[in-house]
Amino acid sequence: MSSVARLDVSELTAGYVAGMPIISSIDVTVGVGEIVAVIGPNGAGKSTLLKAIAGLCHIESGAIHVDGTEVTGIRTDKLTRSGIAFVPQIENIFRSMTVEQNLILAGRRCDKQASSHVEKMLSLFPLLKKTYKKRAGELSGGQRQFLALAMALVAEPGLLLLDEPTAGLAPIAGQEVLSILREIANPGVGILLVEQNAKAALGLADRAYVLADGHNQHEGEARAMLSDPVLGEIYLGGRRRGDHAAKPV
Amino acid sequence: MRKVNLLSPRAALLSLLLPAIWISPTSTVLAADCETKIGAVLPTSVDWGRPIAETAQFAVDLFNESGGVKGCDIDMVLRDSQVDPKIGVDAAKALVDLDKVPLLLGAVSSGVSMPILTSVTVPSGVMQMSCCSSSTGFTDVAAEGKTNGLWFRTFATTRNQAAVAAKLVQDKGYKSVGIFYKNDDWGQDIGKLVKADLEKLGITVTTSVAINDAQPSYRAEVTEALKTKPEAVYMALYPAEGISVTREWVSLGGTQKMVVANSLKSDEYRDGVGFQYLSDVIGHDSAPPRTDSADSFTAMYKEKFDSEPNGPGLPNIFDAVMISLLAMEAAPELTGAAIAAQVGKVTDPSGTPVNADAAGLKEARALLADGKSLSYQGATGAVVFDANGDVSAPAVAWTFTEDGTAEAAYYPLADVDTFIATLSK
Amino acid sequence: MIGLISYLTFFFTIALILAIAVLGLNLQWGFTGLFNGGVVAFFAAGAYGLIMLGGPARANEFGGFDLPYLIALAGGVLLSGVLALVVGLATTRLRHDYLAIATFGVAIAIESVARNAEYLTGGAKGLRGFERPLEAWVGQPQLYSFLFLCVVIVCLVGVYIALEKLVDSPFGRLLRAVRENERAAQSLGKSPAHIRLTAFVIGAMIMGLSGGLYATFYAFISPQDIAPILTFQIWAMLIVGGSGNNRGAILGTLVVWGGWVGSGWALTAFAPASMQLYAGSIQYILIGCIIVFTLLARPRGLLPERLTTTQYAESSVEKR
Amino acid sequence: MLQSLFDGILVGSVLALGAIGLTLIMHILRFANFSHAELLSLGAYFALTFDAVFGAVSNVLVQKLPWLSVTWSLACAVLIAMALTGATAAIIDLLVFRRLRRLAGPLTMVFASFGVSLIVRNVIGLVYGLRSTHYNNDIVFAMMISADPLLLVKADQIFIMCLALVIMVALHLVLTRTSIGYTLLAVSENPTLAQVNGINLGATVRLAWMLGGGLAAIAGFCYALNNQLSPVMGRDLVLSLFAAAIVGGIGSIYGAVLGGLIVGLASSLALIIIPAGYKPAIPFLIILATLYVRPNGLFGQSR
Repeated sequence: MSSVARLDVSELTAGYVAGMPIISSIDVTVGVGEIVAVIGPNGAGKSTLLKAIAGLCHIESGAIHVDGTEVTGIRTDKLTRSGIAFVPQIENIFRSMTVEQNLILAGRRCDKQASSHVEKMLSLFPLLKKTYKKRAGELSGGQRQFLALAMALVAEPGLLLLDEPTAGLAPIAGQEVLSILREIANPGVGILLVEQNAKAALGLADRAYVLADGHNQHEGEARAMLSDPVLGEIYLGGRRRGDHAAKPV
Repeated sequence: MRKVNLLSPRAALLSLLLPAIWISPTSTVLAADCETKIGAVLPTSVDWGRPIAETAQFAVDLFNESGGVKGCDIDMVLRDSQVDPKIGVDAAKALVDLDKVPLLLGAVSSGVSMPILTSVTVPSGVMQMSCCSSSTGFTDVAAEGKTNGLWFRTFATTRNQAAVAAKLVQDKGYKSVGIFYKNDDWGQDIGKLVKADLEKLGITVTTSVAINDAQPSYRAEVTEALKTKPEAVYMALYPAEGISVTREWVSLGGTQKMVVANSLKSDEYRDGVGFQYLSDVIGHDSAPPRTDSADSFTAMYKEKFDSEPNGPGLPNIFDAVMISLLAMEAAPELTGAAIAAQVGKVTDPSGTPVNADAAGLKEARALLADGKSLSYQGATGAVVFDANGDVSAPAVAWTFTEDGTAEAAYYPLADVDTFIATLSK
Repeated sequence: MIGLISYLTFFFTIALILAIAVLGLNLQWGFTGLFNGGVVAFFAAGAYGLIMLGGPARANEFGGFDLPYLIALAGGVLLSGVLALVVGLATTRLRHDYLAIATFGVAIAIESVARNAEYLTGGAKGLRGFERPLEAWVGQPQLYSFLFLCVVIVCLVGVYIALEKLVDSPFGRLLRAVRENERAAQSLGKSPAHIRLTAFVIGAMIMGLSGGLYATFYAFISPQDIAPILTFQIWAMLIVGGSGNNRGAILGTLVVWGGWVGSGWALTAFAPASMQLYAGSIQYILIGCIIVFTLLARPRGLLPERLTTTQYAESSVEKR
Repeated sequence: MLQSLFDGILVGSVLALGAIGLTLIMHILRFANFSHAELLSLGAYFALTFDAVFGAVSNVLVQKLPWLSVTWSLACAVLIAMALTGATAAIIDLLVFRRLRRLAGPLTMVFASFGVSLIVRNVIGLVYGLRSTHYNNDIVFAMMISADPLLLVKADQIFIMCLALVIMVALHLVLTRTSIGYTLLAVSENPTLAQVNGINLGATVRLAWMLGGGLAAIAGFCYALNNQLSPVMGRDLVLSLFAAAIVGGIGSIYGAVLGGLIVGLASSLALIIIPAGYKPAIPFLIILATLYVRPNGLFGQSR
């Protein structure tokens, strides 16, 4: 890990309405080329954390640094033009536009010639080549997820924020999406990944954070967590219980 | 001629001054020591309504200059009716209850005047005089004895006007006529009457087209009428839609032979359509009196507004104000019933004729002080009300001129009545 | 003082009659999410229905059955309900803007009929000659106005209590379920179409009651009373007051109606005489400002619907 | 019949022109903006004012364009009016709608737009007076294309029809082929995702208002050229414009044009079968029928 992290979130308290934080005092770091997973029960504030980093939430206190530069409170569009990509969980593509239009629009974020990047994405996601002129709304779930990833990557971000990329996908498609992440993470892209499917996420990630009730609960090496009996029982085991069961961690 | 209509400095100033009203509430200050309030509910936010209100204020000012009512200046409290019955009735109610006016002028539309009459003025014993409400419903209400004699209107009944319209068509020798009428109570009424009268005269009515107001385009209506190829058209419209319909009609090659109702006797209509297309237009109206006062009234009006008193309801509102104020002067006390009781005295056909100018008003005061009755000679004629508060007036035919209108013929009341009698045979 | 009381009696009579219609709209929009752009159609059905059934016979015209007042009023309300049923069957499956314009069209059609079908509705001159119930018996006009206000208050309170009970009932929860998420409601085994239609008809009948009271008060109705501006006024009252909250609906009615007519009074009282001729236009500008500023200050209405804020905020962000 | 058909198309062209701007704003900003029609009035009056200014400045500009009743000064004035109306729309957004967009639902914005339209309409009435007026007081006579069946057409109207078509095609190309168009479409579909993709929301919204205002100005000018200017012209047009936009399907440019033509044709042909008094109801009955068959309009998509 290099000295300056891709992402450094410290003491972050944020929510949707001023005075009503959903997450409080969260600390998260993502190193260069590192894949970090955030897991936790429903309503733990995982998605809120990503949205807060992407500038879509009201930040009460704390700081966010990207590549050593403070970006706290910066407008989303400026953030995403300076090397952060965020893939929301749902509605992450423009359904009324074609695949081509989606990619060109996303590519406009970087000042460089967008078309060469689009070409690169097509080679990375050959599926999209076939559907290039189709409306994105007509794509299958897996294809949409690939398109969303391609849109995030087309501007060559240094940091990728993914909100449950496998949600709603068939298991095979979900596996495919996750395996592609490994490929793209190599060149130094930092990935912060929120996943409901904790087992798969931990299998892929380098490190992981466990969130519950808007707080940091646990942090560690992903592999170690996979074998942690307590965590295993709560998140990974067959005896998955309701959300409330997660509280006493 | 190109008409340049830049932002007028007065209006610009006015909009700048707007906020100032709220900082400094200044009530009206007039010359006389005392003030008597009367109420007016008129649609000042509507194109044809604002001139009516202007004329009402002009008549009040004229009356004040000549000495006011019982030595007190009249303060006309003016409210906008927004042509919405709810709003108009509320305004009337506030005027009657909060400003304690004994006399209410208005409204213009029958649909507003009627609920004001039944739910405000009659229950509160306030006299109501409308310039322009034409619905036959008022005659019915009065005939049922439900107005307590508090209701008057200076709008000559549509019956006479329709007959004169038919007579004009006949005199012009037109054999077939298309009718455009405004789709409101007045328009439906006069449209129907004119159609019936023309048919009795053996003149073909090729079509009778309702014109709804506030439509984006009247092209379809005009086309429909055009198809029936009438020799002439009769228009019972207000200036706003009248201009649209006429321009559309003329541009599609429709005949420029037109007979129009008194509502189109307006500068707005003449300027809006363009005089060059209106040379073959003849209109009907209730007649001004055959006296000098008519000229002096017109002259006064011209001096004040730089235009002739042409426009729907302008002479009518002028007379409504003047007759009401004279009745107030004559009344022993300022209650609605007392004032209403004097209306007959100031419009007595056998009384001394007085004109509606400064000298005339002075003379009127003297005569009233002596307990004599007057025959008010106003802008719409020697107005006489019947038991139901309705007026019949003699009629004129008029034409447009370069800068106004000119009288073409005069029809005394007796002639009109005879003509109507021949129609109903 | 007597004048002030007399005026306030009048003011509240009209305002509270309108408040009844606003409550009806609140059931449709506030609780069920039906964007009814034709409020005035159902108001008109109630008003015309009442006078046609309860008024005296007119020569060569339909109607004028001279029925007892309460039967005539109920007939008007029923007419609104039937109209709503017919309109609702055709339109309630439409969403928002589309439903609004479709119902608006119905209102325009009704106004056209009122204006043109003289045989049925008296045409542009309107319908008159309706005897107000017990007026002759009471005699004194001021007292009658006051008693009439009491009747309106009783109607308003009755409608208010009935609606509060309704929205707290299981059916009320279904309404909100339909509003928030049609599919969820469907999964509960209820037909959203049926629920929407029921709410639409009940709301329209409440508007019909409002129209009936209005026509009773003036003993007159004409096409001018059912211009589209009334739909706008009633909507503005609901939005300013806070949709989804019945008390907000009533408060909104008083605020908007008070502002609407109060601005006219204030102009005559405070504006200089030279400006009186322009007062009509200025009054409209003031009304516009009142609406805009109230909404800017309280975007969810004066008394918003009682929802937990987090839910609202989250769902609204999610929706974007 | 032929004449009615043509009338419908020509009247419909003006409606189409106005509906394009309306549908764009409704689509991108996601609320039914009732004050859009007042932007038509505003644009028409701006053109009137600058026409007088240019006319006074230069004699050359008073010449008429070939065939049309439009002078060069008026044509220039329209361009300025488009810019000014667009700017006014953006300013109104800044003052009113921007705050509501953040804090309230679309219905609140609809009623705020009602309030705004009351203000704009009556300010115009105060400044310019309530009377109607014309760019040119001379009546343009229709040319007789054919005597039997009768067919009369004005050159101005043909021009307006062509203008509507040109604007329709141009706008469609901009939206589907240029990155500015993608930006507008993206914001209309999903503002958050648009921001995530580096789109400046504020700037795009301003752009949408400029575009909508400009289109409104040109539509207002065309209407006034054919009919008249009056402070209430927007009020008279607003329902037909909404009808056109909704029949076509909100957000569809082609739909708006088709919707405009349908509404124009409907109110023109309707008089053949029903009395003119019922005419105001016709466009809406057409809408009812259309929505009964296609609940999202002809070209609309469900959201």
